Amino acid sequence: MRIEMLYFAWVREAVGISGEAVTPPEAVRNVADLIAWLGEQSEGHGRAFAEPEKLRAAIDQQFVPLDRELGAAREVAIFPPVTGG
Amino acid sequence: MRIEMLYFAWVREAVGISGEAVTPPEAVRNVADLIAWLGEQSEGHGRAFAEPEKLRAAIDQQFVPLDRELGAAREVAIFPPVTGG
Amino acid sequence: MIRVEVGPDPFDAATAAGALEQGGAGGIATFTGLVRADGGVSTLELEHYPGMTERVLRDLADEATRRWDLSAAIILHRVGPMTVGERIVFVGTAAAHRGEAIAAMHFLIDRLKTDAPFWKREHRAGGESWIEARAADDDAADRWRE
Amino acid sequence: MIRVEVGPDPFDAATAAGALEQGGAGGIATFTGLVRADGGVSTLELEHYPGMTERVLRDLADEATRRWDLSAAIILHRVGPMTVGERIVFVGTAAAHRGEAIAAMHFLIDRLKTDAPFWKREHRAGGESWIEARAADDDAADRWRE
Repeated sequence: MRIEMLYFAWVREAVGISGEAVTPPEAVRNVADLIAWLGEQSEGHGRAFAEPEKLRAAIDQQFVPLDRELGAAREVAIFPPVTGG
Repeated sequence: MRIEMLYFAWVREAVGISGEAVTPPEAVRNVADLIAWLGEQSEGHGRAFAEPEKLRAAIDQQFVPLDRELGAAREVAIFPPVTGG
Repeated sequence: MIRVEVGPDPFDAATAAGALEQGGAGGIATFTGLVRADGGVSTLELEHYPGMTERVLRDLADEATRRWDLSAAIILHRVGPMTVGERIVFVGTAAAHRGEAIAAMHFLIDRLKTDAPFWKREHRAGGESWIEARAADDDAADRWRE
Repeated sequence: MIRVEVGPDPFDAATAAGALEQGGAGGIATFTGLVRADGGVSTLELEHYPGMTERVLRDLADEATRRWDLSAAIILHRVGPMTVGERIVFVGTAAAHRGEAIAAMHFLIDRLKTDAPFWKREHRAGGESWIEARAADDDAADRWRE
């Protein structure tokens, strides 16, 4: 399954890119699995995804908890807790 | 004791003047007494002060309940409940 | 910075809001009250108790700056006749954080409604009438009594 | 009337407040957030999630107009770099009565803080750092969950 990843704030800086298309293996079922798998992709990915408890996610532009199944997700964003306003 | 009376809103309109100096008799101890006494001074006063429960008062520019003693009051204002803002 | 003004001339809410923004605050909260065309109202007339009004409003602004960490508070209130759509009142506060600015602004407009000696009269096609005080305003103001 | 704008250009809070005043409402409540010179901050940088941000803000404005009797709601949020004293966010509401306008404005800014995908980075003489989310903001937003 092909997923468009988006990274924001320090996650984006650690990974070194603002987004990428990935095709994770079948075993990657939910967002936490995806984060663990992404962490193995490069040194930058490793730094960005080392502490999942500091990360938040959105599937197709809706916030989701990290245990949410990816299902038919097309766009997944990983980022720190938001700080707008 | 000489008191500067001030009237506002429909109280002013009923009395027909915005203020007057009065010297009520000794028996007039508190604001309610003053209102009752004022009500006897003219037909307009009678209309203005007929229903004390619809009136509010200030002594020397501080809101007071109608049972407040006049004490050394110099300026007493009688008016309907306020409706600003 | 505390500023209280009561007068017959139209006031500019944007200028007041701009003044609040100049003090280095992180948050500005404002409320502006306007004349509504409520059931055919054409003109609103505001009477007040000169001297007492200004003192009450200044006392409220002082109380607000004691209760919340404000860098500024502005209260502007118009008196005399005004037409539909015109501004009656402006209350604005500035603080480091939004919670303080919003609470203080809310306090000021709620308490102004019950504590400041203003009286409103509506002019309609059918005649004119003094507006009656609302119990809901007393309840709103009571929430802020300590 | 609902208006939501997110962009890199400075926005004019006075123009937005003026638009809110045009709809015949009796009360306008606004909140403006500004860049504070907090502990030597020189520049603030706002990053966001284009597309999702606008949708979330519009959903919040829709929810506000369902929960309160509003005639208008405006949310403006700047992104990109900005300097001390500049406006980051404006939230304004218009309603017949002040209670509705103020509650809706408060709801919008509290929920924007936790629901909209924005991230702030501070630039200081000593370097730059991403601002951490505050538990107090979560608590403030939770008050509005139904």
